[in-house]
Amino acid sequence: MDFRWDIIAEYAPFFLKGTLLTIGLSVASILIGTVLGLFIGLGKMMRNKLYALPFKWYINFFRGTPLMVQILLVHFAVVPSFLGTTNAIFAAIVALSLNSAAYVAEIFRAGIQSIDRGQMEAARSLGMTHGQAMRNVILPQAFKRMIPPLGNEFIVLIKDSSLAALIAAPELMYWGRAMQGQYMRPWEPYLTAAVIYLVLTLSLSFLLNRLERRLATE
Amino acid sequence: MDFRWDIIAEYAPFFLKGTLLTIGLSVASILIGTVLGLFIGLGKMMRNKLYALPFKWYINFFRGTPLMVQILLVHFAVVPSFLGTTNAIFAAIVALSLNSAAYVAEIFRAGIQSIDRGQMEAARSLGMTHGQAMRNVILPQAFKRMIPPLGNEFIVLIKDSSLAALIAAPELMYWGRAMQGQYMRPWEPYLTAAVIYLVLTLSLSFLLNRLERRLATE
Amino acid sequence: MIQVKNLKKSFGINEVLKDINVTVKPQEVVVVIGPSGSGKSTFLRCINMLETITGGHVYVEGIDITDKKTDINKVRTEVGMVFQQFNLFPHKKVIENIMLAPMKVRKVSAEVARAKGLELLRKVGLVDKAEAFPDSLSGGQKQRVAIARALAMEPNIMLFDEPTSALDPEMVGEVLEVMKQLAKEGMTMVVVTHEMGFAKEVGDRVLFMDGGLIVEENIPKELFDNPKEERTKAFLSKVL
Amino acid sequence: MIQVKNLKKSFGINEVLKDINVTVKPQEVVVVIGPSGSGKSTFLRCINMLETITGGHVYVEGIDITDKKTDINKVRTEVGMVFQQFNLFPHKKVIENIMLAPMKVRKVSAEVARAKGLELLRKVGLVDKAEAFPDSLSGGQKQRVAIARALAMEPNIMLFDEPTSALDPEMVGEVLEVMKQLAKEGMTMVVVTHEMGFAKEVGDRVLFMDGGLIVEENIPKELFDNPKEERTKAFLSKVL
Amino acid sequence: GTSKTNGDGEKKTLRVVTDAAYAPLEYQDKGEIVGFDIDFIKAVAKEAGYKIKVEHVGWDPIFVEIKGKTADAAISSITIDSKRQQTYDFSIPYFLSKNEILVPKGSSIKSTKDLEGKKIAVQNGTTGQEVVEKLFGENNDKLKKFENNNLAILELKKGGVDAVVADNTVIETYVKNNPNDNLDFIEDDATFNKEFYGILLPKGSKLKAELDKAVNKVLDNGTYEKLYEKWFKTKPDIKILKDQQK
Ligand SMILES: Nc1ncnc2c1ncn2[C@@H]1O[C@H](COP(=O)(O)OP(=O)(O)OP(=O)(O)O)[C@@H](O)[C@H]1O
Ligand SMILES: Nc1ncnc2c1ncn2[C@@H]1O[C@H](COP(=O)(O)OP(=O)(O)OP(=O)(O)O)[C@@H](O)[C@H]1O
Ligand SMILES: [Mg+2]
Ligand SMILES: [Mg+2]
Repeated sequence: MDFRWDIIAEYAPFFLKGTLLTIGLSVASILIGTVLGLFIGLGKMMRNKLYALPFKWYINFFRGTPLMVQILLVHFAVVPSFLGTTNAIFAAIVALSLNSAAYVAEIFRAGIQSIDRGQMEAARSLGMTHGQAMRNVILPQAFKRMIPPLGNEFIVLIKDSSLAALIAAPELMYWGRAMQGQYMRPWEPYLTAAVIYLVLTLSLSFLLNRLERRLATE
Repeated sequence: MDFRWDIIAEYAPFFLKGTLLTIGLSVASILIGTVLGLFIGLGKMMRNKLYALPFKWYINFFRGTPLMVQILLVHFAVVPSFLGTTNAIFAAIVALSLNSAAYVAEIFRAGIQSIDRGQMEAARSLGMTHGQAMRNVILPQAFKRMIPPLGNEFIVLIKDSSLAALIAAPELMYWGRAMQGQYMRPWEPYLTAAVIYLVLTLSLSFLLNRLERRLATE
Repeated sequence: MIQVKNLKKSFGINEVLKDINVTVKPQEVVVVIGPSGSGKSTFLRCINMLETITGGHVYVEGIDITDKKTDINKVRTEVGMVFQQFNLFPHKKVIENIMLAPMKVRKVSAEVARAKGLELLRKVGLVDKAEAFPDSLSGGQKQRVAIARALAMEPNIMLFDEPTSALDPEMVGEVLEVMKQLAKEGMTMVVVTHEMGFAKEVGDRVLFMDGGLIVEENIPKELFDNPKEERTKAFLSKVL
Repeated sequence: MIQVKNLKKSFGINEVLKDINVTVKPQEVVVVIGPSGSGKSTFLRCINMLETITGGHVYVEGIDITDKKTDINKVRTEVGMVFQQFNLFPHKKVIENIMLAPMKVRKVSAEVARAKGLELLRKVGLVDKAEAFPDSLSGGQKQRVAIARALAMEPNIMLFDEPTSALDPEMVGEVLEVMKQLAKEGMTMVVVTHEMGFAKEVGDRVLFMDGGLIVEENIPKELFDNPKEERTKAFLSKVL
Repeated sequence: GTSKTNGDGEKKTLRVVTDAAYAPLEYQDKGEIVGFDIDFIKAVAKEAGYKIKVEHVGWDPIFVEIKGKTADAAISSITIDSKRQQTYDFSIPYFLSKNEILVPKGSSIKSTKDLEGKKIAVQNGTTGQEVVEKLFGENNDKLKKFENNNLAILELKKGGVDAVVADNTVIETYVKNNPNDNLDFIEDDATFNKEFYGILLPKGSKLKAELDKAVNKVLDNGTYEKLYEKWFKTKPDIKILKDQQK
């Protein structure tokens, strides 16, 4: 097979630009998604089942439908009915943040539930209120346990952000498809994109492993 | 907002056909992916690091790159160089199976590693070989623990199979996009698709929960 | 000090405490023994409202803690609790473990809380571990810190739930020593334990629980040497 | 029966066993005591090759198990092991737990294995639990099944690693009873335990380990009543 | 809106949106939006005295933006049809187009009739799709709708379909630029109606009069012909465009 390195070299600057946007989209979405996810997680953990219901269905919806549907809905239906116009990058960040918030909410809940019951009991038996115990005892420990799964969610977001290509947000995958459109060759653009994604995700998971080991020995 | 139920009714037969293909794709892929994943998981666990390396990189590649890249590569590059022609459904099954095999391999490994070390030691101390202990003691327990995460992977596959729309495999998402292309309206097709996906994934996770509870009380 | 009247506790349909009546006088040390599952832990946890009581009343220093109007957090500061699993806060240093509740609940200043904390650590023989994290301590050391932490709230009553059964045998002694010292100083204590030596030496009274009931109670010597009930005899023959 | 010569074992740079020399004669019951982390478990595990030995030799019935040519699975059938955590196979019924190894390793038929298994269950007093799953048993019952399972391979030597320390106190007795019975029948046994009563009653010899060395060994009465080494004294004063 | 007027009465900058995935009319050459349509709209804007800024937003967003008046105009090979005219305004036609069939050289397909029973790829939501569905039934089994023509053509190249139906310019340009692919195009004026592209404008846009005048100027003064030859290497049929205005 003839593999045309020259066209990859030619597209290199665009892949670079796309990679930066991919990183930008993922970083923005993990940040917004984390903040939003904490609220939704808290909402789902409310004792009143009725109040908790909307949060439960939020999580069900975003975890139970394909991200592709979510991105298309947000881009073509939701964002236009608010802004009156479409905006691919904005829509991508909104959709990815909303989606990751659902996963973060579950990470948060799992983090809190992973803390031994004895911790809450010890704090309460010392006279602390539920809120004081949460703030001073449970949450600090839960947050530490959330770091690895949050890192994992970040990796997932890097990959998922490729769907933003469908709404013409010029991230990595978009340029891969643009290159394919120009040269009508599948191997070069898609393999190049794959390799860049692989470098991004593997570097991140390497960093996460180191961080986890640090946290474990602390 | 005017919501046109009539066009949903018009597309209902196509959504039905698409849903069936979505289910078919997911079932085929989870089955092939599980079998393949067991082998790859075993491969990665080989003591000889050199032999294990290709399996490790298989997993890295399929977990570290977006499924969109994998589907496009398989459909436009890999399958044609074997079959000499494209075949969307075949390519979708191949890509989804290869992808899920990587995740199943990790589920398999985690399942084995979750079994208490004492089980292997007890078996060995009774004089069983490593192989006998694996077959009679470790694997039966590991398989039981694999059922919930495998079910989860099945749910993920249902959602991921929506990417097959990009290569014109006429599954659920494909018909959503076809409907959108015909009427240039975003809400009706995408919401309909989202609801169907939600019904599929929630029913499955309901069944899985029951199965898990059954297994737990056994 | 503590008055338990017709205490009942069920988990679902499982009635774990059937009808408990106990009075603990000030400065008294009451030891609770009994087979696994007999409800010893549940009994202690009810005194501290870690379980919601199904029936009956518990009075702590005259206050009915089953009354909805009672500020349970206030009562809890009067009652210290020590758990089998220590339940130290792993993300905080030893001294911070002790300072946390006084600062948050009693709004004591950090300096005062630290001074008090160091004093208590001296008492349990661990002042040199003040800046260590719990994970670096042995089981016996952890339990002593847990005792110091409970004492920091200056409770009038201390509850101990099998404080030594998660410990390696050579560490049991150091924890019992601290508890004996406390008893000597006049602390009111309710102790669930299998350490019969401790019960004999320190206990004013022993309760034998079985099946959610207090089957027999007596001074330690009498109960161990002349058990009246068949069930007590059977249990003691296995354990002693 | 067992001869341990200059046994050394390191985990990385951590030398856990420094130079162990022991001989266990047929029908002898050797009790190993010592503080946590002294290497007692590691010592037992080396005899059964659950740990790869770093230096020295271990002979089981004259065979050097450190020799690469030795079929270690063969040797292991001669040596039964009982763990603190029981390690029953949770997916198999009690009787299947016992039948598995004879059938797979000795290729015994299912009928023969079952008959043998029921006989052993009768011996440990659990024949009515044959068709139960391990999860439904109490700790004491689990440990008795584990002993029966080890006996099913008809070993000449039995190793016990703190067989009663994960048990509630009232269940300790029933397990020790089975072990006493075994000793009476002439089984060669090495037992790591903190049950001094058992050591005194059944032990032919007690080894006191500390810091990866056998610090002192003697008949139980002598070692407990007249320890020679300071470290032994310090340990016993805490434990007894 | 996004357009702005300078204080000294200078004409404002128009925001023009497009879907730059339709070579050679509008596409991205390594990031830059180029094509016949782009050159043409620049020439028209110059005649009308506007500055323009062209932005790639994708196909569906074009309609959202114009409807919401967040863009001033769109040029993206948009066919003038009566359904669209209910919601939008169009400039006078500036381009003649018709669908064509792309097949491998030596294919047995010689006309639309031969497409019967053959596998066909189209771009989802295009007039090419409409024609094929009108001939062989809506959503028939042999029809594969792709997200864009690039994927449809790649599918043909890799043997997954027997033909692609798309606009003549796209197909002819592809055949010319990729002689090694051994593809051929088939015209069938009997079945494929003439289509005319227009500049898409918001309903009631005041720009329409100005732009129509400018389009005519560009058609008349030779600029159109020059651009057409630059991009398609043949002469345009300006008369048919002019006739359409009547
Ligand atoms: N949170 C709970 N939910 C349901 N049942 C419970 C709960 N806590 C305890 N129980 C049940 O209540 C009974 C008494 O338990 P408890 O822990 O009080 O016994 P115990 O005497 O402390 O035993 P041990 O010596 O094992 O600690 C047991 O049958 C136990 O299974
Ligand atoms: N797999 C292992 N890897 C590394 N270090 C180990 C391992 N197993 C044991 N050790 C270390 O070896 C030392 C001796 O452990 P061992 O379990 O033999 O002690 P022990 O006398 O049985 O103590 P205990 O009474 O707590 O069971 C300890 O310091 C322990 O941390
Ligand atoms: Mg208890
Ligand atoms: Mg040990």
